[in-house]
Amino acid sequence: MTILSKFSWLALFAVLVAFTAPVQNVAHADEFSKIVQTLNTKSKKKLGKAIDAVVATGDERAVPVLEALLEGKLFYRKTDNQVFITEKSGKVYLLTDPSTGKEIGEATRKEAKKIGINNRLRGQLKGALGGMTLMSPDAEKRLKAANDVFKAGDPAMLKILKKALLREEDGTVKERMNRALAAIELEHAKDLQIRLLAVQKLGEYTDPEVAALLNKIIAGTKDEQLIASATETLSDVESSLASWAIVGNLFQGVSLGSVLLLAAVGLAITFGVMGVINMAHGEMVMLGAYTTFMVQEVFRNYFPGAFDWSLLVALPAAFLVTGLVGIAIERGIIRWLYGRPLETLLATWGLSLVLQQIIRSFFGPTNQEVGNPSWMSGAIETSTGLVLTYNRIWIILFSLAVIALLAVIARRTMFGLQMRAVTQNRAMANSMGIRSGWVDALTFALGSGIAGIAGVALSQIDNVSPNLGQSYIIDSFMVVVFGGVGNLWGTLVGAFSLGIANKFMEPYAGAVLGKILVLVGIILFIQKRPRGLFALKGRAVEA
Amino acid sequence: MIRQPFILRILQDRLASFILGLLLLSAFLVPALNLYVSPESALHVPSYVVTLLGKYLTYALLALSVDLVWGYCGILSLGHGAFFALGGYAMGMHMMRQIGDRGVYGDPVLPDFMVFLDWKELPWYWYGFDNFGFALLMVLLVPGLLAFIFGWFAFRSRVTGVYLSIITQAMTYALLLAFFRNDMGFGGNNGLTDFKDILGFDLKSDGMRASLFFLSAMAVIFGYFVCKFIVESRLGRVIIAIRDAESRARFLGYRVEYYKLFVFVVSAVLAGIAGALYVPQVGIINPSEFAPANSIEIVIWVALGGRGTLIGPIIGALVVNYAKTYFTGALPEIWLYMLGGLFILTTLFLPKGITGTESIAQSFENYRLKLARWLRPHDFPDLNKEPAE
Amino acid sequence: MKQHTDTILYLDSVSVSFDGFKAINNLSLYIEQGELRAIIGPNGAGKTTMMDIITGKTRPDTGTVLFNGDTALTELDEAAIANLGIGRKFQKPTVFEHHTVFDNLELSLKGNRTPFESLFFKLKTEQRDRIDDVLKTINLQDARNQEAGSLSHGQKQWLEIGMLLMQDPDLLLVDEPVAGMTDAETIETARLLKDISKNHSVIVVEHDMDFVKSLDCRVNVLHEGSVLAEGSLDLVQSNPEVIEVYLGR
Amino acid sequence: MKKTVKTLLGAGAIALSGLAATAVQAADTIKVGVLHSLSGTMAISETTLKDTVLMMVEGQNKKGGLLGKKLEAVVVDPASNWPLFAEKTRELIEKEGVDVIFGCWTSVSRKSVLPVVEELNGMLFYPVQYEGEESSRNVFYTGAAPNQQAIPAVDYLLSEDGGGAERIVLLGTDYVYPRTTNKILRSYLNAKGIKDADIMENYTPFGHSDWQTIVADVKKFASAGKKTAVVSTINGDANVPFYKELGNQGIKAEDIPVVAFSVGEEELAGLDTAPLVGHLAAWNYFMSVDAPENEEFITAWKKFIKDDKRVTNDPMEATYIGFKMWTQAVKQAGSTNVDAVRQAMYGQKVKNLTGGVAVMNTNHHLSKPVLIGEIQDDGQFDIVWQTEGEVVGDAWSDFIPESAKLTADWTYPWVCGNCSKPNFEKMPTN
Repeated sequence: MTILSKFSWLALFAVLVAFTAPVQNVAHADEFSKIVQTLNTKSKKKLGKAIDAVVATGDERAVPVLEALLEGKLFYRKTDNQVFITEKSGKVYLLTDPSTGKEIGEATRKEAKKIGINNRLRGQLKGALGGMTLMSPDAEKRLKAANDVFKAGDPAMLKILKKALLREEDGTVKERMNRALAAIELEHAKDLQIRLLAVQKLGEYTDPEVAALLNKIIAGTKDEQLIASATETLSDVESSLASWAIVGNLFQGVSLGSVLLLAAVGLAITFGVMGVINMAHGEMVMLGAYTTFMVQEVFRNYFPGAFDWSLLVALPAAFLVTGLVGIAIERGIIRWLYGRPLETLLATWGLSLVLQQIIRSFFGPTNQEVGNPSWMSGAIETSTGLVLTYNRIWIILFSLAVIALLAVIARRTMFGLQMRAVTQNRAMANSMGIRSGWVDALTFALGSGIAGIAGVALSQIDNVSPNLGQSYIIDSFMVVVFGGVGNLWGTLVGAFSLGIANKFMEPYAGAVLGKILVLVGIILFIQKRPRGLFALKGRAVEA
Repeated sequence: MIRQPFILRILQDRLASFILGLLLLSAFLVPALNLYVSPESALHVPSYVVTLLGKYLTYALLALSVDLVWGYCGILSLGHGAFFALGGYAMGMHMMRQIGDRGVYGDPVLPDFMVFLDWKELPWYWYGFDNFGFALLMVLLVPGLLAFIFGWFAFRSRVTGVYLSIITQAMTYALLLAFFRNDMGFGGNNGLTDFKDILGFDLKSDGMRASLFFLSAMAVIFGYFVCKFIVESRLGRVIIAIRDAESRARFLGYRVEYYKLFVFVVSAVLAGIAGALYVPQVGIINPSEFAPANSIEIVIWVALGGRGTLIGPIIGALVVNYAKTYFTGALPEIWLYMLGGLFILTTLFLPKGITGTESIAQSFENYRLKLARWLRPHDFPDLNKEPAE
Repeated sequence: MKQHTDTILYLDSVSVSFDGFKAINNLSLYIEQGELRAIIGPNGAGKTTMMDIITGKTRPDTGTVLFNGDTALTELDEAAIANLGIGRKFQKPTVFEHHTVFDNLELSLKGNRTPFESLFFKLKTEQRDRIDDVLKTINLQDARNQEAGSLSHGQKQWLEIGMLLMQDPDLLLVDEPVAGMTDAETIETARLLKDISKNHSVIVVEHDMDFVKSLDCRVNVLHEGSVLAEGSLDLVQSNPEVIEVYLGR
Repeated sequence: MKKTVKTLLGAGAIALSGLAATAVQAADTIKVGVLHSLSGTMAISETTLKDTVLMMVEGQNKKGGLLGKKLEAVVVDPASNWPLFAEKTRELIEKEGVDVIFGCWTSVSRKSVLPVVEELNGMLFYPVQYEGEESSRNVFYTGAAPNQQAIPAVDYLLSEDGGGAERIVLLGTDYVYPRTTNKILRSYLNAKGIKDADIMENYTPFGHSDWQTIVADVKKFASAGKKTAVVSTINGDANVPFYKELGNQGIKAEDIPVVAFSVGEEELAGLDTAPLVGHLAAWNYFMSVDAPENEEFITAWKKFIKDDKRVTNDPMEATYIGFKMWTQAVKQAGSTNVDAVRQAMYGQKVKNLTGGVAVMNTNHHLSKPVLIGEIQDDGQFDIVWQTEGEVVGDAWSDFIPESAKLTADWTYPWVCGNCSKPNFEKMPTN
């Protein structure tokens, strides 16, 4: 942004501030507050009209009022039906006068009541606010405003939109404003040429909303020239959308794969490396998710400002908690059962029942709320209709980081060396001075700990309930076995190929049939390669 | 070494003969006490108990079938619930057709759930199930056929160990999802229910209950003898050989896959029979029977009772299910601790299951010797010793 | 294809590799009817893999394996090859541990191997006599009703050989039969094998030079998957290449 | 050794006596069976209802019990295992001798229990919204039938206030309730002039957790230029990941509103609802309703459960109404005899927690008001629409041809749950 433009924004801001100062608007204030009072109505129809009236005042104080209404912060007091903007503070609401912007006291939950809106009004409000914030100094707000104006499609916005466009410097915002302009022109202009031009302009934007608009125009007009032009543009937009949809599908597949990978990777250690058929693996994931919940509770109560960091604390916490539980399980139960892998199935199944019930006893059977930090909420929405949600992106990256870390531990550390030594030849490892008991315990702890941090990640996309683990255990075993037991690389490739296969099947076969096909696929695949994707070959197999 | 006659060999197994005797006795006694003793009497067995025991017995047969493949042939099937459920569905379909126009919509052919999903005609795979004989055939054939196809592929490809276990899980899981689908025409999640009668006998009558109990008890005894016959034959020794050293058996010229296939199919058929007896007694069959967790539970009954013995799984199924009934009623909030704890403690302290434990077996032995002396004080042969050649 | 009527086993330019590692490299080998042959070689020379190929456990990438002159073994699986008349003893003694010695031998009896047949199988008197004979041969009469799992290591080795005898194969493949045996047992085993070779063809894979010497037969030295030398033990042992392989590293 | 035998025999004797205990009815209490899963997949929803019944029982006992006797709750755990539901029902009625059962959540559990209560002439109160198409003499349905939830919700979506939807996506878990509801809705929508091309139907398995594709599909479907809305019959566990995906993919309520029939306060408790503000749910009860009865109920609940954050929901109100009606009917009948109480149930009135009065009809379904609420950022619902009066629960839907013919009425002259003509048509005329 140039210095000049910065200056011009500052100037505008100054004007706005000056304009909103109540002193200069005393005469105006009464009328405005009267109109604001009309917002207090039970009838949604009347409320809609009242909103229009508030907008029509052109008063800058209207923006905070309408925003409050949109966010559910506009209340009326039961005693005198006065309308207030409120802010929740503990158990009471702080009341602000909408016309003066001054705080004038507080009210309890019983004394004040929210002015409710519905989706139609919400759309109306957003459009109106869009028009009013098109010239906001904040580029992000202007971008949002431009999108809201596009959606509202209100011809009354045309004027202000054009004005805002002249002033706009930011490329992205300008593009969005142009899109909104073209949309309004296409829908409401009388002149055919303008409409045809608008179709062409919209053709540059390949997003589903444009497609929706074009569809609407095609259905709504009788003008053949317009229909032809819109249809042509639409097919362009749609074909481009279709090819982006494949990218989207791939992303979804990779994302599902990363979830499977996270769920399975701990099992790849306890089951794949140690040979323990660990039916309580899912419960380790669940414990990780509950640890996240606990950590977030602490943050909510003591450091609400740092909530975004809660997951970073939850990761080591979950690793520690599940790792310790893992050690306890290994020392208490599993070590007595080495060499009897099927009996570990029995014992760990019992254990999983007990762990679920413990959680149920302590936290209750209902879902616990685990929040998404702001950097994991929302999505990258490209202008091509492709939506990449942040939580999925983070989970993909996280799963890869986990597997990389594991690879490093297994190959580059002393512990990794000992771990491999013990699992390959226990007696030999013992005779070389490795305390195999401890290596077992730590290996199991590592697997459990990894399951725990997987729980942190899964808490971001799934229920946090005592049943969390159960829903992943079967998939985890499928992934490990499909990839080849004892092979981390196999687990990685297995998880992603199952995820992608599932997601590419889903649009054609539906979610249920898609999953069935994947399962049948696994069964057939195992016929072809009875030891999974990355099986060891040669003599070692028989051992 | 001379092999003793079959029946003598069974008597040789004290625990087994005790349990089987008990089973045979109750097969007659329980229905009699239910039907012919007045409800006021302390000896009366209420219908509730009759069906409950009947249900346990079908589970016992199911456990027995798992033990045949797992305990003797080393094939850990984590999908046996599927065969059980298929047998159950076959029986359920028959009873569904038997409802006829007594359903809520009064359609003479279509089951209620089809009417209400607006289906116009019966899907082809429902044909024939109105015939009891055909349904019985399907009870045997459908699980058997699935086991045959699945086993044919899996054993020929030499899928073994956990790989096999996991694909059996995948099989039952896939079937679970498939049967959940309403489009499949098996009643979706609700499954089949609202049964009225079999062969004209009202399912709710005490006589029918007692008969079903009797049949279940007989089925367990029958299943026991079938399994006993198999494992005592040379084929039984071959499958144990396969369990212990598969490649040795192969290099001796045994086609391991055929042997595995044989016991797998037999076992699936037994499981199917169990399912068919189960459904009329509980009154509902739905896809949750396919749930992978159910199949794992069956394995646990076997492990708890003692695998590789034929009587162990029967005891295991009865004990675990009785415990479940008791705990879910008496301690509804904490019964999972009890059950989970039971599984953990048994594995740690009774590694061979209940029947494998010396002291219990020993106490049964003492009990039997006392009984024997009392019955025939003079010439009761000590079957433990080899007869002199 | 040339007929080899007097060769019981014919391997011609057989190769197999695992993940790029050539376990068997262009191996050719001929065994005559009724011959006793010893195969020696350092660890990883491909001895066991060679046996795997002959018995159908491993499929070669290239090459021909013929049995009795005209039966291509590469097309068949283990059970079919065993039923053709090739018996194999593993390096690690493998017996059915939960069966008695008697049952182990009974299961190895030559005869029909289908499940149906074995379901209704009854032991005939002559078969019982045969088992008794073999029990005598392998010196395990006293252990007949013992569980095989409770036998000593050497006894298991003999039992496994006994099981091969029950199979009555034309060709026996014996992998390290005296590993872990006492000297007395070793001598006894050598005697046993020589005895067997009177009416069977036998291939013995072994490390123990003294034992091989006591067998007194033709010897092949395997190295890196192919035959390095062939001839009598003395001849082979004086071969400089063989010395290089055995002592040079 | 002897000791072992003795112990064994002793254990066996105890076991048998436990099994064989006959239906002995203690004279001094009235037994109330509670048949809700406390473990397994459904525990998440059903445990709350168990607690609700316990609270009601406690409350009634504080008021002096019923007919001069104390109430005694008999709780069992059917463990989300459908055949176990049947077994436990039998146990409750035959062995424990309960006079009434409050229980079940899923349709399949009810179907499993149905033959048993009918055979033993028990009485079951079923408190959850369901697909209808049933009326049993031994069951009282206090949850919503489709016409008390689905139809009004769709009416709202199509109305101007609801956004005037012209294209509808029917998303559901693949089981009977969504299938039937959607069947009814489709025929209702057709009647409203919405063509099949403008209706998309999609089913997912239970506990489906990966909603990326489906949410993307919905977006695509919505891009046809007509106002689109989603009707969700997605069940329990799958909802949280579904709404998380909705929020993250930026589907705003004013663009594509989602109205759900299985999402209540309890389901939202595990969720940050800020991105979901404006999405809808249709119920007969919302916790946020401003009524004195509701306030009293919420206070009592929080006190009973000793947790200030616990929420209340629709099935809890249904349990509340069912329980109150039952106590009133018992008082009126002067007995807990099932046949007597059943007769007394008809026309029984209980004040709704949301105001108005619920009435038990002779088809064993309630008349209740229908409310539509918008999700708020605090996990509560804001009521945006409600029916003028109470809607009569319809056992047999008018929108399924086979079912439209049927009538449920358990009083004279019908005395039938599924008849096309009365059982006693020819009334004595003189």
